[in-house]
Amino acid sequence: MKIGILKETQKGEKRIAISPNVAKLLISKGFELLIEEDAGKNSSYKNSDYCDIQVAVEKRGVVFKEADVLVKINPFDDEDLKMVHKGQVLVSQLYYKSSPELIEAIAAKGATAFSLDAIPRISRAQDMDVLSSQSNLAGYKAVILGANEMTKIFPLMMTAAGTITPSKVLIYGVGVAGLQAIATAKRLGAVVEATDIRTETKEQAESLGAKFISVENKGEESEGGYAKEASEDYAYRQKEAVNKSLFQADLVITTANIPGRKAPVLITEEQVSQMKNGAVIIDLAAAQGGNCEVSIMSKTIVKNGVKVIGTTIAPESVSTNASELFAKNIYNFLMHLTENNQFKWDLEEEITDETLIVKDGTIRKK
Amino acid sequence: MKIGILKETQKGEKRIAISPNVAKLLISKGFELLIEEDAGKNSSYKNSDYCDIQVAVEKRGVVFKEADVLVKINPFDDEDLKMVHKGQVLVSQLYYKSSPELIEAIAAKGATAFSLDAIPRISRAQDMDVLSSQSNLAGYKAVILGANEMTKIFPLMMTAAGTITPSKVLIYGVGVAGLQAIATAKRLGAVVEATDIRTETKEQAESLGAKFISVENKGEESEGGYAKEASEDYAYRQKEAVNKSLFQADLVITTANIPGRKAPVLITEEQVSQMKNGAVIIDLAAAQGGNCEVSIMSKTIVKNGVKVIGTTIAPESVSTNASELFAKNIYNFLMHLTENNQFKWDLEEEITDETLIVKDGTIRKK
Amino acid sequence: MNELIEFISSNLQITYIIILATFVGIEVIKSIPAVLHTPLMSGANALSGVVIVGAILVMLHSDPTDYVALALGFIAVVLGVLNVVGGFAVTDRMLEMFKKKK
Amino acid sequence: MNELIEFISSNLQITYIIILATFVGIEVIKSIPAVLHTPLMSGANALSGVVIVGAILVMLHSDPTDYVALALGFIAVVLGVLNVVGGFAVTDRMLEMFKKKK
Amino acid sequence: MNILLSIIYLISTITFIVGLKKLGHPETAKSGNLIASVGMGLAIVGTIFINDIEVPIIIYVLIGVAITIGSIMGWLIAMKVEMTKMPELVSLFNGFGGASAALIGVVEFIGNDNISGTKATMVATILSAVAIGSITFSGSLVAWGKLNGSLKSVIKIPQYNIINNLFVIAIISFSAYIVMSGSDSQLFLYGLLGLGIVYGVLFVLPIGGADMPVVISLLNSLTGIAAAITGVLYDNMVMLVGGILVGSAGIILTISMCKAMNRTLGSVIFGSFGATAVAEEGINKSLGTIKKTTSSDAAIMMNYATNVIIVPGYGLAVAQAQHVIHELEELLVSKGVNVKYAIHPVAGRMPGHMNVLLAESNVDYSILSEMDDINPQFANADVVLVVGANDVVNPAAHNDPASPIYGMPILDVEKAKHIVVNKRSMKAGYAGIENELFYNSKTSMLFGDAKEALTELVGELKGM
Amino acid sequence: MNILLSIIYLISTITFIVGLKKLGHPETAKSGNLIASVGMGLAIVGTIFINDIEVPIIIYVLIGVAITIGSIMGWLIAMKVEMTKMPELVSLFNGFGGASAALIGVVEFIGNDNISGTKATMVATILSAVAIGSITFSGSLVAWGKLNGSLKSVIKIPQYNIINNLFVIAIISFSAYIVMSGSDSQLFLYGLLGLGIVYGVLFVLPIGGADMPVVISLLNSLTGIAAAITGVLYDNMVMLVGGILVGSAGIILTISMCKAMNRTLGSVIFGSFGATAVAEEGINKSLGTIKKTTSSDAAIMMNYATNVIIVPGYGLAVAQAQHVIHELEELLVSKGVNVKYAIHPVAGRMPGHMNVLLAESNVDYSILSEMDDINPQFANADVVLVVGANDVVNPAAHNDPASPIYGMPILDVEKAKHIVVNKRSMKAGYAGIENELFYNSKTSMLFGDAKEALTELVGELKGM
Ligand SMILES: NC(=O)c1ccc[n+]([C@@H]2O[C@H](COP(=O)([O-])OP(=O)(O)OC[C@H]3O[C@@H](n4cnc5c(N)ncnc54)[C@H](OP(=O)(O)O)[C@@H]3O)[C@@H](O)[C@H]2O)c1
Ligand SMILES: NC(=O)c1ccc[n+]([C@@H]2O[C@H](COP(=O)([O-])OP(=O)(O)OC[C@H]3O[C@@H](n4cnc5c(N)ncnc54)[C@H](OP(=O)(O)O)[C@@H]3O)[C@@H](O)[C@H]2O)c1
Ligand SMILES: NC(=O)c1ccc[n+]([C@@H]2O[C@H](COP(=O)([O-])OP(=O)(O)OC[C@H]3O[C@@H](n4cnc5c(N)ncnc54)[C@H](O)[C@@H]3O)[C@@H](O)[C@H]2O)c1
Ligand SMILES: NC(=O)c1ccc[n+]([C@@H]2O[C@H](COP(=O)([O-])OP(=O)(O)OC[C@H]3O[C@@H](n4cnc5c(N)ncnc54)[C@H](O)[C@@H]3O)[C@@H](O)[C@H]2O)c1
Repeated sequence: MKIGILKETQKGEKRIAISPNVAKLLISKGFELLIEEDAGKNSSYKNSDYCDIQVAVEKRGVVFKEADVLVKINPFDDEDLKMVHKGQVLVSQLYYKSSPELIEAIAAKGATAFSLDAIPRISRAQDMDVLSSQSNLAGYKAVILGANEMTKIFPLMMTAAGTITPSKVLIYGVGVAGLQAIATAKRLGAVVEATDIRTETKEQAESLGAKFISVENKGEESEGGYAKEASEDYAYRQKEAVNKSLFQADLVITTANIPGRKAPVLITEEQVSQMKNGAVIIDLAAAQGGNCEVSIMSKTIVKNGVKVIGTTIAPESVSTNASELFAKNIYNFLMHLTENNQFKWDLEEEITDETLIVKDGTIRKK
Repeated sequence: MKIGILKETQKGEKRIAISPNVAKLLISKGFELLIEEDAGKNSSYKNSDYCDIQVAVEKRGVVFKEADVLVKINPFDDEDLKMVHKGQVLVSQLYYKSSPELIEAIAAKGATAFSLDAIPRISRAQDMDVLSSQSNLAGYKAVILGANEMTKIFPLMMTAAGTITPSKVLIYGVGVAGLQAIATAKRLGAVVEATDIRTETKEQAESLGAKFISVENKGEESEGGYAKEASEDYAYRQKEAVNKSLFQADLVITTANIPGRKAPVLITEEQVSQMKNGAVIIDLAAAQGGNCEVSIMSKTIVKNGVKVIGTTIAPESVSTNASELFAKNIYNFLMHLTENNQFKWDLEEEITDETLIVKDGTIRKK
Repeated sequence: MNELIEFISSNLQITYIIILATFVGIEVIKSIPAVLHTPLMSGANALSGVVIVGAILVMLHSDPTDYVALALGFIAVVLGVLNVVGGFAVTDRMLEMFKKKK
Repeated sequence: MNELIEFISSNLQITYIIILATFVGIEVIKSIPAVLHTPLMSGANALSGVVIVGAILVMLHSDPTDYVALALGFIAVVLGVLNVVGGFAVTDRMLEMFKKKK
Repeated sequence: MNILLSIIYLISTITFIVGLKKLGHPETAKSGNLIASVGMGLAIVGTIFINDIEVPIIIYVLIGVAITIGSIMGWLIAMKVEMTKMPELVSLFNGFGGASAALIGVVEFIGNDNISGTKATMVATILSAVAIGSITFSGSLVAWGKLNGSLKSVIKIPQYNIINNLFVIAIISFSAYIVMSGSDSQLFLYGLLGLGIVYGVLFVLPIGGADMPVVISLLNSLTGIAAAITGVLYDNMVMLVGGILVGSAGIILTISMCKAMNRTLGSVIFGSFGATAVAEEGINKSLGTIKKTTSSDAAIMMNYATNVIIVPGYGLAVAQAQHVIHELEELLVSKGVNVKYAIHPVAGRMPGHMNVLLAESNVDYSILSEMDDINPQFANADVVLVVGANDVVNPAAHNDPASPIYGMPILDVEKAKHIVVNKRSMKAGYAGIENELFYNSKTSMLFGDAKEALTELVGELKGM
Repeated sequence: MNILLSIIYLISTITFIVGLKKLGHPETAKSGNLIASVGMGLAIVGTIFINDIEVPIIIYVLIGVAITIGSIMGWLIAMKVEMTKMPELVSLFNGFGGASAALIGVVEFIGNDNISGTKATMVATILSAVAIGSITFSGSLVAWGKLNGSLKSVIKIPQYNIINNLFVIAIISFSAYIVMSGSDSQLFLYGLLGLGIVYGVLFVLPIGGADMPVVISLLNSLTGIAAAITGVLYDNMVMLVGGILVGSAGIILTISMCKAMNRTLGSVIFGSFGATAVAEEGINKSLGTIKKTTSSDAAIMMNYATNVIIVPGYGLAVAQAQHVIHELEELLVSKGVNVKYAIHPVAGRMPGHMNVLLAESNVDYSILSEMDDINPQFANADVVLVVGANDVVNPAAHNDPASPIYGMPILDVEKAKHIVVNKRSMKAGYAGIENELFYNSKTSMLFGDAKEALTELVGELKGM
C-alpha cells in the first residue's frame, strides 16, 4: 500500500504529516512511501532526509496520482480535491461537523476519508489523539510567544537596581493546552491563575501550581472530557469571578473550545479596554472564532495598549516537534486500522467507526 | 536643578531613561523634571503617567533648552549635540573608550558628561551598574527570543505520541547575561552547557544547573571582573573543547565581551556550517562586532538552516522592566553625585572619577 | 498487699533486680521498626524458653523412682528445648531478609 | 581477680543489680541532643549527690563524743547537700530555655 | 550455689540483654539472635553439668534424650516451614514454653511432700507458674490453629469478655484459696490447670486472625513472666532476669504492634479486639483483600533492595511531592541502591506532566525511563514504588476487554518482586475503575498523602 | 533494715531512673529534673527519720543545721549565678560531692576500731571511696578554676601523661598494699587522700578550657561510682543503684560529648587531650574566636523560636540546597514558627539568583522579603539562619571605610538574638574579606556543605 505525504498548503503552516523517523518506521512495516518535494522544509527536514530512507520524493501531481492513501494535517481544500481520484483514502483533520460541504465534495469524488480530529477521547486512543499532542505544544508555545511579546519579564527578581515583580498570567480553559501553558508559565516564575468550566480541572490546575478561579457551576458538565456550551448565566458569573485577575494580568492565554461549535467568547472588547496598559492576550481559539471578541486569526491587534494575538492550537512554529508527534499519532492510527498493510475496515470498532467519515463516496457521519 | 528626560532616538530602542516611579522619587527629593513627549510610549508609559506626578511634558526643543541635566540611555548623537549648550550635564552610556570623536564633540560644546557604562565594578556601585541591570534582562530575553524562534520546544516530554528530547542550549560567556540565560533556559527544562574564559565562572554556572565546558586556560585572567582579550591559542583550544556541544546545540547564546574592545569571535562561519539544521544563534555581542562571524546587528541571517540573530545586551524588548531598572540605576547614581540637589564634584571619589569623562569642556579620560 | 510488702522486705535485692530488668527490657525494645516486630517476637519467644533450665533442675532433683515427676520433667524438657532451639532457628531464618544484598 | 570472683559469689544479687543498673544508665542516656549535654551533666551531678545519704548515716551512727567523726560527717553532709540542692536548682535554670514560647 | 555456675548464669543473662538490644536493629538483629542463643546454650549446659548434688546416670541419660529429641524436632520444624507459616510456628513454640512452665509448677506442687508446710509465697509462686503456664499453652495453641486455618471461623461467644473477666477472677481467687487453705490436694491443682487451659482458649478464640500476632506477643510475654516466677522458685537468676526481660520487652513489643495497627492495648486486652478486624477496609469480594504496610517496613524493603523503580502518577502532582521523591531517590542512591523512574506516557493529566514535576526538583534526566525501555526491567526490580499512580499500572488494560482502558499500554510493575503503592485511599483514578494490582499478593499499600508518606519514608531511611 | 525505708529507697531509685530518662528529651527534661529531685528528697528525709537505732538529739540538730546551711547556700549560689557561669558551678558542686564521698571513707576508716579485722573487700571499698572521692574533689576544683578564669594559662607539664599514668598505678598499688597489710595507720589513709588530690590536679591541669565540660562529665561519673561504692559499704540500695546510674550514664554522656566535639574518649583519658584545643580553628587575633555548633543545637534553637529569618547566599546555590531549605522552612512553619527569607539584592552571583533558586523549590513569593523591608525585623528575630551568605551580611560594609564593600547596604542580621551561620569553612566570599559577624558572641557557626548541614538540621527537627 502506497502512502503519499502532501505538503501543507495552508498559509502559515510549517508542519508536515509524516516525519523522517516515522517514515522509516512505516517502511519497516512494509508500507511504500512517497512525499511531495520540499514538504518537510519548514520543519527543518531536508528532502535528502527522506530520500536517504527510501521515501520517493516526487512532484505534487505524482504523489496524488500514485498514492493509495493521502496523509495531510490540514483539511483537503478544493485544489487538493481536484487531484483526488476514486478509491483513494484521505487521512487528515477534516473538522467534519463544521465543514459539511467539504465532506460532500469528498463523497462526490467517491473517495474514502478519515478525520483525525474525530478520534474518541478514550484511553487506548490517546496515542493517536492529534488534538492532545498538538494542543500540548500549542500551550507551551503560547507562553513563549506571550513572553516574547511582553515588555516585562516573568520571574520575580530582587536586584541591586530594585525589585521586579513577577508577571501575572491568566489562563482560560484548563485543557491540554491550558495545562501545558500553566506549567510553562509557572516554570518561568510567573504567578499563574486559571479558570475552566469543568470543575474537575481545579485539582489539575493546582497540581501544576496555578491558583484556580472557581466559577460556581450550575450544571455545565462536560461530556467525554469535552466541555458543553456554557449558559448566558455562567458566562456572566465567570466575568464576575475573573475580572479582578483579568484587569491585573500581564499575559492572558485563552484555550476554551467546544468541539464542533464556535468557541465561547470569554473576553469582551469592553473587558479588554479595562486591562493593563502593555498586557498581552494570546487567543488559541481564534480559528474557532476566538475566546476574545477583539482577536482576529493570525493577526496582532493593539487595543489601547493591549496586544491581542489570534492563533490556533496548531503549533506551527514548533513544527519540528509538532510534526514528529503528529506523525507518530498517524502511525499509531494506521497501525490500528490496518493488518499487514491492508485496512481492516472493522466498522464495529469504536475508533474506526468514529473517524471514518466517508466510505467509498458514502457519508457515514454528519 | 532641572533634569530633562529625552526620548530615545536610536532605532529599535524602546526604553526610557527615567520611569514614572523613579521620576516620583526624584521629585520627592526636590529635583525638577521635564520629559520629552511620548518618550515613555514604547515602554508602555503614557504621557499622563508623567503629568500626573508633576513631570512637565514638553517638546524636544524645550527639554534641551531648559534642563540643567540631560539623561538618556544611548549615546548622544550629533542631532542631540546640536541642541546641547554650554554647562549642561549629560548623563548616558557614552562608551567613551570606543567613541573618542563623540567625546571631542561634547567637549567642544563645553558641556559636562558622565558615562554610565564606566561605573566601576565595585560592590557599593552595584546599584548604579547599568551594565549589570541591563545585561541581566538581556540574558533572560535572549532565551525567550531563542525559544520563540526555534522549531523545537525546550523541555523533555514523554507523551503518548512519543518522547520529545530536551533542547540543548549552549552559552558562551558566563557573565551577568550569561548566568541569567543559563537560569532561564534551565527553568524551561533545556539541557544547558556553558563556557567562559574566566575559570571562576565554572562554579557559578554549575550553581545554576549548567554543565561547564572548561577550556584549559594559560593565564588569561580577568581584571576587575572583566575578561581580558583571549590569545589565538586560547581561541583554538576553546573551539576544540566546545565544538562537539556546538554542533549538537539547538540554541546558542553568546554574551562574550571585552569592554572597550571589539567582541571576540567565538563562532566562525565554518563552525556554523557544521551546526544542526534548524539551530538558532543569538549573538548578544553583535553591537560590538559579534561573537559569531555571521551575525549582523539587529538582523536575522539564515546560513544553511541555522538562524543567526544579532542583537545587544540592551533589552529593548522588555522595555518596561529595563527602563525601570535603568531609571533606578540613574537615581542611585544621581543620589551618589549630588547633595541637596547640587553636584558634589568630589573628583577624588572613585565612582565620580571613573564616570566623569568631560568636565566643563575638558576631557578627563580617553 | 501485705504479701507483696513481705516479699519485698524478704527479697529486697530481688525486687531491685526485677525492677531494673523491667526497665532494661523496656528501654532496649522501645522504638524499633515494624518489620522487626515478628522476628523480635520470635526471638523473645525463644528467650522465654529459659524455663528449660527449671525443667532440667526438676529432673536433676527428682529421684529416679518418682516416675511421675520424671515423666513430667521429661516432657517439660522436650517442650522447653523445642521452644528454645526452634525459636532461635526460626528467628534466624526470618532475619535472612536483612542480609545486605551488596 | 579472686577478690572479684569472691565478691561476686558473696554478693551475687548485688552484682546483678550493678550490671542491670549500668545497662539502664546507658540505655536511658544514649542518643540525646547535644544541647542537653550540659543540663544532663548537671542533673547527673545532682544525682551523684546521693552520697549525702551515706554522710547522714555516718553522723547517725557516730557517737556524740567522737568529735572528729562528727566534724567530718558534718562537713560531708553540708557538701553533699550543696551538691544536691545546688545541682538540681542549676539544672532547672538551665532548662528554662526549653519552655515553649508559644 | 556453685560460683562457676553463677558466673555462667551472669554471662548468659548479659547475652540475653545484648541479644535483645541487637535484635532491635536490622543490621545487628541476626548477630543478636546468635548471641542470645549462645548464652542460652551456656545456661543449659551449665545447669546440667555444674551442680553440687549427686545425680544418677539414668537422669542424665533421660535429660540427654529429651534434649536431643527437642533439638532435632525444633530444628527440623524451623528449617522446613515456609516463610509465610512462621508466625503460627512461633505461636506453637510459645505454647510449648508455657506448657513446660506449667509442668514444672505441677511437679513442684506434687513433688513437694508437705506443701502445707512451705511458705505461702512459695506456694503462690508455684500456682501462678501453673496458671500462667497453662493459659499461654492453650492460648498459643488456639492462636496457632487460627493462623494455620485449622480453626477458621471467628467464634463469637455472647458477652465473651464478661465471661473472660469472670474467669480471670475465678483463677486468682481459686489459687488464693489454695494458698490460704494450705491444702495440698492435687485435685485443686489440676482444677487450676484446667481453668487456665479453658481461659486461654476463651481468651484467644473470639479474636480475628488479623490480630493474632498481637495475641502471640502478649502470650509470649506471659511465658516470660512464668519463667521469671519459676526463677524465683529456684532463686535462679538467669531464669528470673531472662524471664523479666522477655516479660517487659514482650509488653512493649505488644504495644508497639498495636500502635502499628493503630489500636490500643486496652482494646486488645478487653475484647473489643477483633471487632474491627472483621470490617477490614479494602476487602473486595472478587479481588480479595489488600495488605497494608508502614513507612518503616517500606523503608527497610528499599534499604535492602538492589534495584528500585519509582512509578510516579497524577497523585505525585496533586501532593506536590516532587521534591520529597527526589530526596528519597538521592538517599537510596547514596545507600548503593539503583533507582530509576518509570514514566508512563499518560501519567498525570497532561502530556509530560511527570517531566515538568521531576524537572522542577532537578531529577537527572538520565534516570527517567520511557515505558518501552523500562518494562523489561521490572522483572529484576526488588521493589517498585508506585506513587499516586493508578490507571497507568492497572493490569485490566491487559486482562479485561470490558475495561475502558483495555488496550492501553501500561507499566508491567506486576513483574517486580515487591510492589509498594502509595495513595490516600482505595479510590479509583481518572478512568474510575478498580485496580487489581492493589490486591496482588506482592503488593503492599502505603496509605496517605504522597508528600507526607514519602517524608516519613525518608525519615525512616535516614534512621538506617 | 526497716521495710518502710527500703520501699522509700526503692521509690527514689525509680524516680532517679525515670528522671534521667526524661532529662534526655527537651520536652520532658524539666519534669525529669523535678522528679529526680523529689526522689532525692524522699531518700534524705527517709534516711534521717526512719532508723532502728538510738540517736541523740544533738546529732539530729547537727544534721539539721548542716542540711539547712547546705540547702540555703546551694540554692542561693544556683539562683544568682548567670547562665554563662553555670558549667563551672556544676564542676564546683561536683567537687563537693566527691569530697563528701572521700570524707565518708575517711570516717569509716578511722572510726572503725579494728580495720585489720574487717573483711578485705570492705577495706578495699573504703579506700576506693577515699581515692576516687579525693580525685574528683581536686579535679573538679581545678576545672572550676580553669573555667572561671582564675586558672588561666594551659599549664603544660613535660610528659605529664606518663606522670599521670604513674600516679594511677601508684594509687592503686598503694591502696592494695594497705588492704593486704591490713594496717590501720591513719598516715597511710591521709597519704592516699593526698595522692588522690594531687592526681586530680595533675589530671585536669594540662587540659584546655574548651575540653573542660568533657572532664567535668567524666569526673561526675566518677563521683557516681564513689557514691555506689559507699552504697556497697552500707549495703544501701539507693546509693548503690543511684551511683551506678550516674556512673554509667556519665560515661555515655562523656562519650557523646566527645563525639559532638569529634574527639575520642581515648584521646580524652590519655592526655592527647587539649592538644588540639590549643590550635583551635577559626581563632583570629583581631576578631577573637568563633563558636561552633551542631545541627541538633541549631535545630533546638529554631524549634523553640518564634521568629526565624533565613538569609540565603551564593553558597545555597553552590550546594544546590534550595529544596532542603524549603523543607526546613515548611517544617518550622508546621511547628508554629514564623519563617521569612531575607533576600539581599546582590546575594549570589547574578541579579535575582536567590529568586531563581527559591522559585525552583516553590518557596511562596509572599515570604521572600527585600532588604529594606526585612532589616527592621531582624531585631525581633529569635534566630537568623545564614546559609552560604557572607559579604551580604558583613558588618564591615558599615564599619570599615577601608573595606572594598564599604558603603554597600547589608542585611542587619547582627540585631537578631541568635545567629546561626552555615558555611563550609572560614573562607571568605566574593569580596575576599574577613567577616567579623562570625566572631560575634551571638553567632554560632554550623560548618558543612549547606545541603548536608540543612538535611541534618531537618532530621533533628523532625525528631522533636
Ligand atoms: N497524561 C495525559 O495527557 C492525560 C490527559 C488526560 C487524562 N489522562 C488520564 O489520566 C490517567 C493518568 O494515570 P495516573 O496513574 O497518572 O493517575 P490516575 O490513574 O488518575 O491515579 C491517580 C491516583 O493518585 C492518587 N492520589 C491523588 N492524590 C494523591 C495524593 N495527594 N497523595 C497520594 N496519592 C494521591 C489517587 O488515589 P487516592 O485518591 O486514593 O489518593 C489516584 O488513584 C490515565 O487514565 C490517563 O488516561 C492523562
Ligand atoms: N548578585 C549579583 O548580581 C552579583 C554579581 C557579581 C558579584 N556579586 C557579589 O557576590 C557576593 C554575594 O554575596 P553572598 O553572601 O551571596 O556570597 P559570598 O559573599 O560570595 O559568600 C558565599 C559564601 O558561601 C559559602 N559557601 C560556598 N559554597 C558553599 C556550600 N556548598 N555550602 C555552604 N556554604 C558555601 C562560602 O564560604 P565557604 O567557602 O567557607 O563555604 C562563601 O563564604 C557579593 O559580594 C556581591 O557583590 C553579586
Ligand atoms: N484519552 C484521554 O483520556 C484524553 C485525551 C486527551 C484529552 N483528554 C481530556 O479532555 C479534556 C479536554 O481536552 P482539550 O484540551 O482538548 O479540550 P478543548 O480543547 O476542547 O477545550 C479546552 C478547555 O476549555 C474549556 N472550556 C470550554 N468552554 C469553556 C468556558 N466557557 N469557560 C471556561 N473554560 C471552557 C474546556 O473545559 C477545556 O478544558 C482534558 O481534560 C483532557 O485531559 C483526555
Ligand atoms: N559590583 C560587582 O561585584 C559586579 C557587578 C556586575 C558584574 N560583576 C561581575 O563582572 C563579571 C563580568 O560581568 P559582565 O557580564 O558585564 O561581563 P561582560 O559582559 O564584559 O562579558 C560577558 C562574559 O564574557 C566572558 N568572555 C570574554 N571573552 C571571552 C572569550 N574569549 N571566551 C569566553 N568567554 C569570554 C567574560 O568572562 C564575561 O564572563 C561577572 O562575573 C559579574 O558577576 C560584578
